[in-house]
Amino acid sequence: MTAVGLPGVTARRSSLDLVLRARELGIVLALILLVAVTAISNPRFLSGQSIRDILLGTAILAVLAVGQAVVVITRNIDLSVGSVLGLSAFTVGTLLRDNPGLPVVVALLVGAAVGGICGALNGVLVRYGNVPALVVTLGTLYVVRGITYFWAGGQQINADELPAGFLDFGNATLVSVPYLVLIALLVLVVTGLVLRSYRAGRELYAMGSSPQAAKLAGIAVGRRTVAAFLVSGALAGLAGVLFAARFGTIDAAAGTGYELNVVAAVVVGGVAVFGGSGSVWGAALGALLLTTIGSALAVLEINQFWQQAIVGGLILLAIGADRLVAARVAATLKKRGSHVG
Amino acid sequence: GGTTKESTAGDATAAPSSSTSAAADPNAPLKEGLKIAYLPKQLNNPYTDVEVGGGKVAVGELKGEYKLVGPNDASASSQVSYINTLIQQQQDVIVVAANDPNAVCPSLNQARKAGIKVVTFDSDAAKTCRDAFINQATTQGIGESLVKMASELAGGSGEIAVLSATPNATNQNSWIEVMKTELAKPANAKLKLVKIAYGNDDDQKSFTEAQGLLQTYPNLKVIVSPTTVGIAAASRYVSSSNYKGKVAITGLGLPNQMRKFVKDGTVKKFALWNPADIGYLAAYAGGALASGQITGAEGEKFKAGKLGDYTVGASGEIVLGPPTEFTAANIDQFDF
Amino acid sequence: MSADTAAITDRPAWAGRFANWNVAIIALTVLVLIVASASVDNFGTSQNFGFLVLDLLPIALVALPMTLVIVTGEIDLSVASTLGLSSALMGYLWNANQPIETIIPVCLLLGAVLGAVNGFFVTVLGLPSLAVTIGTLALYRGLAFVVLGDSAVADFPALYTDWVTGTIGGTSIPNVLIIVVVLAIVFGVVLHATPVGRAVFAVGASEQAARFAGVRPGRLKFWLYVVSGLVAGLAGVLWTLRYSSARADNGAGLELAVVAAVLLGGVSIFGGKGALPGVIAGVVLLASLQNALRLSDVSNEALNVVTGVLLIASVLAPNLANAVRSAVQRRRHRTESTPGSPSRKDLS
Amino acid sequence: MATDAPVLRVREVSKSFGAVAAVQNVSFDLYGGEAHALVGENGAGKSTLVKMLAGVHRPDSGTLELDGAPIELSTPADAKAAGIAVIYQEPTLFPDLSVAENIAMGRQPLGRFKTIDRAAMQRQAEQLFARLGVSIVPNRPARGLSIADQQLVEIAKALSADARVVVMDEPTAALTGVEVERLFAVARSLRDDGAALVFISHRFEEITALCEKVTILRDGKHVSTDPLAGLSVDEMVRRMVGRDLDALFPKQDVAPGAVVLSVRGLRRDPVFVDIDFEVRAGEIVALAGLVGSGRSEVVQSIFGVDPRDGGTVEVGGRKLKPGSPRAAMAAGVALVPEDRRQQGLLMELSIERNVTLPRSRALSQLGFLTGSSERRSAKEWTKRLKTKYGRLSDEVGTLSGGNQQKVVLAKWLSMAPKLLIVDEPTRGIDVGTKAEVHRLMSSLAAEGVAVLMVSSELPEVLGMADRVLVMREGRLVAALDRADATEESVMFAATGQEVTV
Ligand SMILES: Nc1ncnc2c1ncn2[C@@H]1O[C@H](COP(=O)(O)OP(=O)(O)OP(=O)(O)O)[C@@H](O)[C@H]1O
Ligand SMILES: Nc1ncnc2c1ncn2[C@@H]1O[C@H](COP(=O)(O)OP(=O)(O)OP(=O)(O)O)[C@@H](O)[C@H]1O
Ligand SMILES: [Mg+2]
Ligand SMILES: [Mg+2]
Repeated sequence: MTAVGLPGVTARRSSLDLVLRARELGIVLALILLVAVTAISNPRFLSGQSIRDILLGTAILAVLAVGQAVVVITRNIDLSVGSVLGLSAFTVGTLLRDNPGLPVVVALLVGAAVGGICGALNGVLVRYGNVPALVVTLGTLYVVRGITYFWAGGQQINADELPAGFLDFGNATLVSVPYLVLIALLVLVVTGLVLRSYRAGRELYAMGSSPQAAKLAGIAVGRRTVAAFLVSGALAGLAGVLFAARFGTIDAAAGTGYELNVVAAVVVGGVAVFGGSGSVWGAALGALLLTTIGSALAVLEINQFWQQAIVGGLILLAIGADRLVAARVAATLKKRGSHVG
Repeated sequence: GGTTKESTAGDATAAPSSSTSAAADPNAPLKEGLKIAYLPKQLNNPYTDVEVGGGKVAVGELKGEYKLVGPNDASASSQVSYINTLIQQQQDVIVVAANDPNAVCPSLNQARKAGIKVVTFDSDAAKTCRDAFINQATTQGIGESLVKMASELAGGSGEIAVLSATPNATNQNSWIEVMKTELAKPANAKLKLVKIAYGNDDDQKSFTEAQGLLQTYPNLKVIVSPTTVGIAAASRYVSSSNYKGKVAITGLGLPNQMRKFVKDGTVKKFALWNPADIGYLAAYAGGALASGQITGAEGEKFKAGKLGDYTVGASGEIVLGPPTEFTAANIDQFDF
Repeated sequence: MSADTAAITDRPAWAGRFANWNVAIIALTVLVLIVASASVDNFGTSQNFGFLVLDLLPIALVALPMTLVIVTGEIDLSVASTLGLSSALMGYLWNANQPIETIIPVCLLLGAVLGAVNGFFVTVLGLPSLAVTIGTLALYRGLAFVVLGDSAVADFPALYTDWVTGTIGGTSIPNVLIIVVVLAIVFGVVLHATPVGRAVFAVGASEQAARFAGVRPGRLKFWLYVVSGLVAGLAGVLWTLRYSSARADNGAGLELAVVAAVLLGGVSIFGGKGALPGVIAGVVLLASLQNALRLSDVSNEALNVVTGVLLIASVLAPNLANAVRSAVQRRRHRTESTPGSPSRKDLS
Repeated sequence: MATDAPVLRVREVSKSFGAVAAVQNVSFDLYGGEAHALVGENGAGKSTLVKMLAGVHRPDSGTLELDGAPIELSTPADAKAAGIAVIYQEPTLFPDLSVAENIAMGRQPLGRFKTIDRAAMQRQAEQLFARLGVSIVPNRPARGLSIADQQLVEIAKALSADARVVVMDEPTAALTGVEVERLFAVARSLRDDGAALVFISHRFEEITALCEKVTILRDGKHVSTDPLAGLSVDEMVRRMVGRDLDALFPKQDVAPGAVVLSVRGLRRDPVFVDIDFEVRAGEIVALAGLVGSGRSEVVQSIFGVDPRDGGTVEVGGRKLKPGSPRAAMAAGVALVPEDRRQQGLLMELSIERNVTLPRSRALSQLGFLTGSSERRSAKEWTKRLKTKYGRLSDEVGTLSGGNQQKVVLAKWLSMAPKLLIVDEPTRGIDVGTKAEVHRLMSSLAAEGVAVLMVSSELPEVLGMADRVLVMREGRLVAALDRADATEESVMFAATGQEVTV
């Protein structure tokens, strides 16, 4: 467990703050290094199209990672996000196929609502059923996927069945930034702000840091837990819509196995798996790093067979580096041990 | 010392487990009420659905009992569990597309020992553990036709790349082998195969791989994707990127999935056999086996409903016929 | 994260509750077996019993060390990838014409080494095991593809493959059942009736307090990971022989099934609580339900839903029963003393 | 000074946990401007009563009245809203959050758009610490704070609430004289501003120093509520335990034997350095000093749970392997750690498992444990220490604080150690048990066990020790014989300056 995102930065910059700063800096540095190496070996990696592709890929993962980070900060976990994404994508796909005139905004809302319902269910089971989050969401991972299969069967919704407006939304840009990326940024900024500067956000950290103390401090633990899962679910639902818009082909298997990617992104981004620390910025950076790794490996012509192994190795590297930073923070704290004066 | 691959090489081939030694009776009546079960690689896959859809029609014509089972994860181990279940349920015919030619073998042989006829389709199991194999087209034929289409689209010269399914997909790999031999011929000397990428038959992975190919090989002229998932993903990527019009896509695809891209000009031509016919033929082959009309030996003949007469080829292979090429001109005549 | 949950809860001792649950899951398993035998055609046949055992073999094997790992409060998600890498190496070496008698120990050793790598990251570097084993899940599976690539290696010697798929003498008891039973007894005894087992529970309940009592949590966990890897390696060998096919993707996704079975068996994901008989029952319960449903032509997707619901219900049910019990108790209290005071939800 | 009408009335409240009736029909009134003590043996129900005032537990029966109107406290938030602030017996901080945020949680000062005003939050914490006279950096995380500092943050938290009723459940257990004095000064000013205080402690001198009234509990039942003025300590003790007590510090004189523990040049950066001392068989040596002077770190390093950077530790003439509690245990060393929740006990495991854990190897037959030998041993030792529990299979976490401490003692005494190290052995345990523990330490020493005791309680140090070693800022600054050790001499060595006690 590590201490991150210390609030209350004072005017004077202490060595501690610098070390802490270095932590998200580490991911950024890794990212820069990766991009540089790749770009040197193949300059087209930095072409507009390529960057756009990476950003689009990141957008979906980042939205999921932000939601996951919110849950992980409360010392829980949501493994059902991949399945929820699938259900939402298929729901929205079917809806749009049958009602081609539907505005994109409605699609986004429907997706988020579908996800939100799943998330709330997770939250209620965790909180009021007293069942550990890992168990609940492992269960709903199976259940939600099963429901999607039941409903979808072998159906596949193809790009030509979806309204052109929706598919355009998946590719169109606003001042050359794709809408998907804008949505992800919006989600990121809003969530980041709430977590950092609002009481509700700080209470999530408190709950993750010590569930017991949170109860005694009069925090509405139940409501907050359900809310955290609801956010994670809703964002997974939203990601489902983005997924549908981006890929155009949706079947019951959409998003299978995503949960591990998302958890990996969050962990690489420095959110402690035992709650209480980390930030959504880190999680989003983790998502960007993982997506870039995927693209870079393809561009670097690294043997297909090595790719997964390298991703695994990099995850270990990232959390190892994170540990190092944490150890330095701990050392700093020890030196500043307080005394009664 | 010890048991090595070489030391056992002898007995592996020396174990023909053909349980059907009875002679074929071409005039035996087709039995009614046969229980015919389909076990595709994976359920809920559009291509598979079309295949088994054809099977269902044929089983209806045969007045048999149709059943469809299968895993969601395209793994051999889950298929084995299903084969075991089918044995318990005492089916008459199992029509299976093997996820691994060897892994399903012991179970299939157990099924055959229990008197169940085994027909493979789409993707063969080892020859020793099935009675017949419905081959959609000869491997040679598909490989050649892929190279032919690529050559036409590239104008006879330039870089081409392959976007395949999983690295260990039996079909795709054998077609790619044929492609390589074809490309080695002098006629195709100017075509250069720069890369074989794998999209794992996963829509998204294929999409990302297509991206990677185009970034890495700026001079790429054609992407050949011998899998329906891959060709659709690649077409979708190209049609929405600024590579549209510069890079051609071809390969094996489903007309319904590809219609949009053929219409918008991303794809000029691609090929496929009619998957429904594969399932259809498999049912008739199974019926013929279960009724004793054929045993799976070379040269035996049987009738396959609307598809006409078929002859069993070498080592139990039954070839459906040549693939169809789809272009803007004819695509609207097909609905699958 | 477990130590601070006890003090202010109103629940009665977990120990008692837990013992009940262990009995309950075993009873439920027996019930399912009886009902399925009676109502599902062909479920009770000896051949089907053999199939059932073969199907649950890898999950049962891997679940044994996983139980110990989870009781210490950690987790090992890399087991399925270890299984895959072990299988891939087996194929590679077989292709390289090595004798199978050498290959099998090498694969077991590989499993132990992979487990040791996990153990190193978790205990020496002190990284969270969930994160580490998600990393090695990707790493080991990737290496499996590096080793064996796209090929599948078949034709392993019939002597071995037949033994794995075969049955004992004239009975219909699969040979491999011997391995599972022996290992289950070994793990059960170690966990429940040796000082090592006491230490496993202690570490799960509070690592620091365990250290103050002379337990070496790092060492203990390290060796548990080694054992977990070793058993996963063994499962890889048996898997390969059972399907007579060595492939890099063997066993993909098995980790979730194993974790599900262990949790279903009543082991607390937070560590410190659990029992092996319950886990075995959990494995058997899941496998026989799947088998029975498949025989009843229930589709695969229903299996998913059933697995998920069962998993949640397994923890939810005792909690609910408990809540009801204490609510009844409270009501009795209230009506005895101050009638008419409004009832509210208690904080716990 | 006290208000005429009670602020809070506790009327006939009861609370049971399963079969344990923790509190039965207890009533008392709290007045503004008055400090009210709650005393009773371990497990008498004090903390349970506190938790009912805090909204953590709901009474099974009985009512609470605030300003004459019945009030229902179903959650801690309700209690907060009603103006009741609580310092719990066990610190309840958020380790990942900053100290300032810990204090302000739920009441953070807001700035624009309802965002949290961090600067104001920080200032608030600084002011509170200034009032308490401590220097804790407000923007450091709570993780890593010593128990005493944690306790101080808890106190700051309660102060910041501006509450009408302030409940303090053993707030001084981890504090030494200086901090206790500061706390009392603050508490008195709160009281004089009209707040009603509830104060729990097992130290009678504290109670008489601060409180006006006292409510005595025994076995969950109300015994009496009286003004403190007319009540002697002996009478209070009698009412608490229902009988007269033996002497508190029954020190037997023992001729010291051979050297059991010998520490040479022990060093751990940056916590302590140059630690040299010996403990002989039959001797009780106390390690005194202020909170944070490094005493616990020294004994933990000796036992091996903490590493050391230099020096040697010999037990019975054999050098101990550094960093190995197991080696220390094999050499006959036992350590009763200071923090029983984190270090001493496995809260979710049974009493039985806790007591026998260090000896599971010894209790096994051919390496196997059947459970019966463990049960026998656990039963014997919990009985010897008069531990109050339901069943041996109950979770240790459900015991009262003092009874938990007894389980820790049982766990280590059952080892029959040659060298017994106890770190704050009587923290949070009642007078009766304290006498019991002291008698036990004394008789162990008489049997030839070497005892090393870390204690922040001067009377205990002076009453029990043959020799007193004093630490200041990580160094041994004085070694005083029993004859020379007085409150003044020890405090002088500990603080490096003259103090008036
Ligand atoms: N959550 C709980 N579950 C079961 N029993 C409990 C629980 N909390 C307290 N008890 C029991 O209630 C009784 C009173 O405990 P309480 O903590 O109130 O004692 P206390 O007076 O504060 O003692 P101490 O001085 O040791 O802190 C004890 O017998 C204890 O074991
Ligand atoms: N977990 C920790 N992390 C960082 N510093 C610590 C930690 N524990 C103790 N310290 C610091 O180490 C020094 C010695 O603390 P220690 O707890 O040994 O003191 P002590 O004399 O035993 O006092 P106490 O009465 O609290 O037991 C103090 O400066 C304290 O702040
Ligand atoms: Mg108490
Ligand atoms: Mg101390």
